[in-house]
Amino acid sequence: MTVPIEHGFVLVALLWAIGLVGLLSRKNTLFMLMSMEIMLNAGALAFILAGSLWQQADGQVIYILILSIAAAEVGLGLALLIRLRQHIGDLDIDKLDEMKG
Amino acid sequence: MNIESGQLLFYVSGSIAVLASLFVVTNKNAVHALLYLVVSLLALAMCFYLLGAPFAAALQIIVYAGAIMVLFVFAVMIFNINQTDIDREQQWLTWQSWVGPSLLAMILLGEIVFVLLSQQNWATNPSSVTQIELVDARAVGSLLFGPYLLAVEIASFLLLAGLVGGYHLAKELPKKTTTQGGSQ
Amino acid sequence: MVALSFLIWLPLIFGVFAWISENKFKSSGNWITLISLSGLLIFSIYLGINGTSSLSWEWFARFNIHFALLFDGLALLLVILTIALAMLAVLVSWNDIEKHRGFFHFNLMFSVAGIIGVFLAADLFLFFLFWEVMLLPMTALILIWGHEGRRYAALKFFIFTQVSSLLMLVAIIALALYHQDQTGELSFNLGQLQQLVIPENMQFWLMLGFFIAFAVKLPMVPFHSWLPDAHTQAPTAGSVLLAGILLKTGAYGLIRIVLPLFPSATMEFAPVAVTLGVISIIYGALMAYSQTDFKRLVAYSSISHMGFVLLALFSWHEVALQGAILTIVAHGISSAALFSMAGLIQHRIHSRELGKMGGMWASAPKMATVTLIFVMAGIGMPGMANFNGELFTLLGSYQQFPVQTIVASLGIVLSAVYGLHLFQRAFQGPPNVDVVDLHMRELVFTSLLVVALIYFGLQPHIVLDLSSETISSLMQIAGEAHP
Amino acid sequence: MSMQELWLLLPVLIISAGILAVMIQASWKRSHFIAQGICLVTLLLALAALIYQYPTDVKTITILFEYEPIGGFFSLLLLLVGISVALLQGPYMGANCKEVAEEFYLLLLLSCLGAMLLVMSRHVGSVILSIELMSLAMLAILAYNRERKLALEGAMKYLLLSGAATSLLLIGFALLYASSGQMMLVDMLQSPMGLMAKSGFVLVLAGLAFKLSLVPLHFWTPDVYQGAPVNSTLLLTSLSKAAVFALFIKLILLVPADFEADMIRMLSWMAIASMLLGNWLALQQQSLKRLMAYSAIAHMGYVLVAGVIAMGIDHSLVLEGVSYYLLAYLVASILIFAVLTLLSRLDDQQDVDELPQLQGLFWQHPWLASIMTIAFLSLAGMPITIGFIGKFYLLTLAIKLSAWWLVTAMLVGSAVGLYYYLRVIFTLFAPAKSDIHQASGAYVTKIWVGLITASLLLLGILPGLLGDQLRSILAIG
Repeated sequence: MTVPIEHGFVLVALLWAIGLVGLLSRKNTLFMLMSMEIMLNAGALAFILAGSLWQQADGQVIYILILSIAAAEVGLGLALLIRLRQHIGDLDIDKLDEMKG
Repeated sequence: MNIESGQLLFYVSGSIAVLASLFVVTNKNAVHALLYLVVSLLALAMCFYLLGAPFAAALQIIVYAGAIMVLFVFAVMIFNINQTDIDREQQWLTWQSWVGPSLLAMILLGEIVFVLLSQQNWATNPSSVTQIELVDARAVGSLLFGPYLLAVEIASFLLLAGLVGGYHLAKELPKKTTTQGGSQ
Repeated sequence: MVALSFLIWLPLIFGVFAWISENKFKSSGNWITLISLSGLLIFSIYLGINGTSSLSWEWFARFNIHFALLFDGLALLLVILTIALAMLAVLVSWNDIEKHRGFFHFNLMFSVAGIIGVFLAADLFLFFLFWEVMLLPMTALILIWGHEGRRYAALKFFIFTQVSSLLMLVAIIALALYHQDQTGELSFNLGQLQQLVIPENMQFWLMLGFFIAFAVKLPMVPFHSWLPDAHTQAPTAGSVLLAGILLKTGAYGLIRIVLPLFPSATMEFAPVAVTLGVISIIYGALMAYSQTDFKRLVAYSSISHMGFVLLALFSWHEVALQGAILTIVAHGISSAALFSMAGLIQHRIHSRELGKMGGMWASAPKMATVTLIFVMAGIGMPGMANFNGELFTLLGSYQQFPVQTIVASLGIVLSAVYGLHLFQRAFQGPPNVDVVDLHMRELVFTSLLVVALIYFGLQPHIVLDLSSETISSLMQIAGEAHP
Repeated sequence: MSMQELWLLLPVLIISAGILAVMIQASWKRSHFIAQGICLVTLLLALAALIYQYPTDVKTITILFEYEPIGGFFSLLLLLVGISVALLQGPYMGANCKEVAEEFYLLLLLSCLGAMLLVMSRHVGSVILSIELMSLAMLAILAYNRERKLALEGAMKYLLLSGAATSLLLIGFALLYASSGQMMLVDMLQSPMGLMAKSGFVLVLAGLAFKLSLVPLHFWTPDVYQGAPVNSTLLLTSLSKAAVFALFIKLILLVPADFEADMIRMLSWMAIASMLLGNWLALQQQSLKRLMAYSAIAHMGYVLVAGVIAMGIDHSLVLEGVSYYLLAYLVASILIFAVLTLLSRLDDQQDVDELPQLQGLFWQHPWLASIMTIAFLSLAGMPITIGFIGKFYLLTLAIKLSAWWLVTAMLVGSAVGLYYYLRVIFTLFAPAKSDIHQASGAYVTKIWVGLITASLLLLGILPGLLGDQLRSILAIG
């Protein structure tokens, strides 16, 4: 099978952009966390792509490492969410936002 | 495997991933969004497989779509997101709130696509088409526990950090609090 | 010569000592500072008698920076002036300072150390270091013990001088790097840098960097606006130090660095600088006349007098240079004297407004007499120190810039107007307030000041002898620049 | 992996052992004192090990790490920060704090581990892992007091945005990998670069610039700084900045020649924008933490100047300048936050942070106020402090290269910076208000803070002590 590597990276870019839009436009922190997951996933895909381009296992190794990063981030993020939920009652980032930008 | 069909499959699953991600971002209901996220991850797993990375594909399904998503589901259960949350989110999801970020992302996307499709991209590997060959779990494993051994150790510390941090943040506050934090 | 560096360390050490001791025994700080300053005075004169001495220690080898000091006649003159005026500052604020007296003495001694450092430094890096360091205690003096608008005044004072000195830092580094280009070695040593032949264009920009820093300190007219605030808001001791010595560091920098390092650039720049000097003279005098605040009036008169120094220095004429140095010394004494009178009056009537004074001759004749003498000195009465300075300045610069000099001489007339105006408003007319006359301590130091003013007025050659070496070397440089 | 390589990892191994020790201790008997003790002993042992086997040339440890003099110097700085934070946490938590203490030291050690590994990294895998280890452990520290809403909020912001930055970093590295087939930083950047690889490199730098809070990726900084407990802010402003900058400069120095001009242009603008914007926005801040956040943006801009110059000329002075400046910045930050920490309590809803709360501090706590004054003067670059020498290095570099734009931006930035630093100092010396500030601190903490202050002054007054040696410490030609 052949896939032009550019097309693969277009997919990465699309996913990353969708994630960014979600991160910037959603108000609910849970959705922002999901958007961030999509972005990290785009990064993971990029390494798989590059790895398969060079026929090396290194890409997949990095993928596994990214997996552990994502797991740790999600764990921390959700823990924070639980704590925030207790403080505020819901997850609206605007209610969080009492600090001036 | 037929070359044409493999390529076709890649595009199809890629599109599914993109569509599902779009639904994640635009959905009002957290549980629905999560389901779409799982679909997106699964579609990517398919892509991994087609790119000759079956081990990564398996991990994507087991760890990502499985374990990490379960975390999310638990969180959603704890939050018990109700109709008022959904209604409020609905108010926010007017088109105005999308214009700015979407425009921004479109510009970025345009730039990246332009870069990708323009000439003289690859300096060392002029053939920009890849002949996919399988890189199996054995190769990954021997690399991971060979030269990358230290990375595995660090990853374990990373997970430890996630664990300790998550534990500390999520556990109950000590009982003897007199002034309630947050006050709302 | 190791002893030379003691001139810098000792004030610091005694300052700390006074701080600690004041906290234990009230008003012991006054005595410690006073005695240690007189010790320093004797010590510096002792060092000075043996002629020029110098010292150079390796300090920051990576950049070839040395802890280099040079103690020649000019430095001796200014160090003596510094210490003497610091003693005046202590005497005049003997009972003035109510809070944090120990810390006050520490700051006073700290600034003395910094100022002496500026006068002694023979390495530009070191010079810059002291230049900045002397700011800190002076700012603290204004900020903590100043009058009502002290915060604003201290901020303005600090930022004006700091920002301008950043330009000087750039010029210093550029100069050192140019030395490296030419000789392969970085150097911040003044003596070595004087050997450099710097191309015209570059000389101009480097000179400008230094000039702005010194012009702000001097102060020259577009950069003067910090001075009235700082002088007015500072406590009396601070005003004495500011007007008496700190302004002179600007003039000193011009003499020590700008003129010898960039002779041809300064000669080209001279018409501009001289014109600005003349503008300062006239502007300062006019502004002084329109003030109703005693200290503010004296502050503006300082701008006017320092304009003479600028005029003299950029004339590149031997007589004018002598006049500049005479003016530096004379103005140091007379303005410090006037500020201490302002302090004494404010201590008595809690105001600096001329409107609230008036007719004080009746209740305080001694004070009135002394003030009259100081005012006379300030307006350049013959026989007093200032007269010589201004006369020499005008004589010398007339040879080079006749038009500007004629305009500048108007400044003398104006100074008579505002000086007498000051005296009249404060001491003559119907008695407005009753004040206590000078008592013993005050009488002693004011009469010492009177003696000094008259002595230097009649015997200017002491000052001239001490500075002759510097002036002749400057004239030699001038001759080489325009053979 | 040979024994030789393991031996070179000794400082890192010591910290790992310390992490395990704290965990075991916490499961056996909960005690703040013991946990702090273990943490300090660990960091001091690591410091001793680092000094003992200080590298004199580059040694590689598997494909992932390398041990080299500049990295060694940065590791020293990181350990210094770690020790300071560990010492300050004791008084900050106080005797009867509601919050548990052990996890803090665990997370602190983890984030020090991440930072030290990051400095040693020479491979994509180790870079992303260690940078995340450092950030995630730090994230939990930022939200350590779970009762402070602002802290949780700041941490959430940091998590989301730094996740986005990490994804940028990942895609950038993937692009570089795709175009070169190499994962080692050196090989990756020294193989010929196409447009793809170049954009990948820019993405990587953008991801790192986010962590360094360089303009235009600085926007998260003030909120996160203000929200976090003050001791955690110290960690964020010193540890992560120093470690990430070590990587940043490593990457910059590897830029291939044909890409240099573009990079210099891009980074110059970033540096200028950071210096000007950071200082400008700091002007009106009432909160010291926000002020320090903007000042951090500005100072990262200053250090970037050296980075830009490093590409322009191949000169050893650059690395010396960067090291000295970062040292100066870290020391001053440690001291400022140390004073705030000693005045604050983790238990309270808020730290002592607003300017009015510090009014007249000098008359109540002369030592604390003096330390803070000296630290701010150092940040402002006044002589006789280490900050001046740092600035002197950078100015010398910029003038040497005739980078007049950078010089001008540095001067304008310094002038503006002077104003707001001075504003803080003036507040400290203003007449005291009636409320008394509580201050506390064990003797060890006081002695440590005193030592750092002394070194700030000593290295400012006798810059040769370090400056003359730096060349050989960093082992540059």
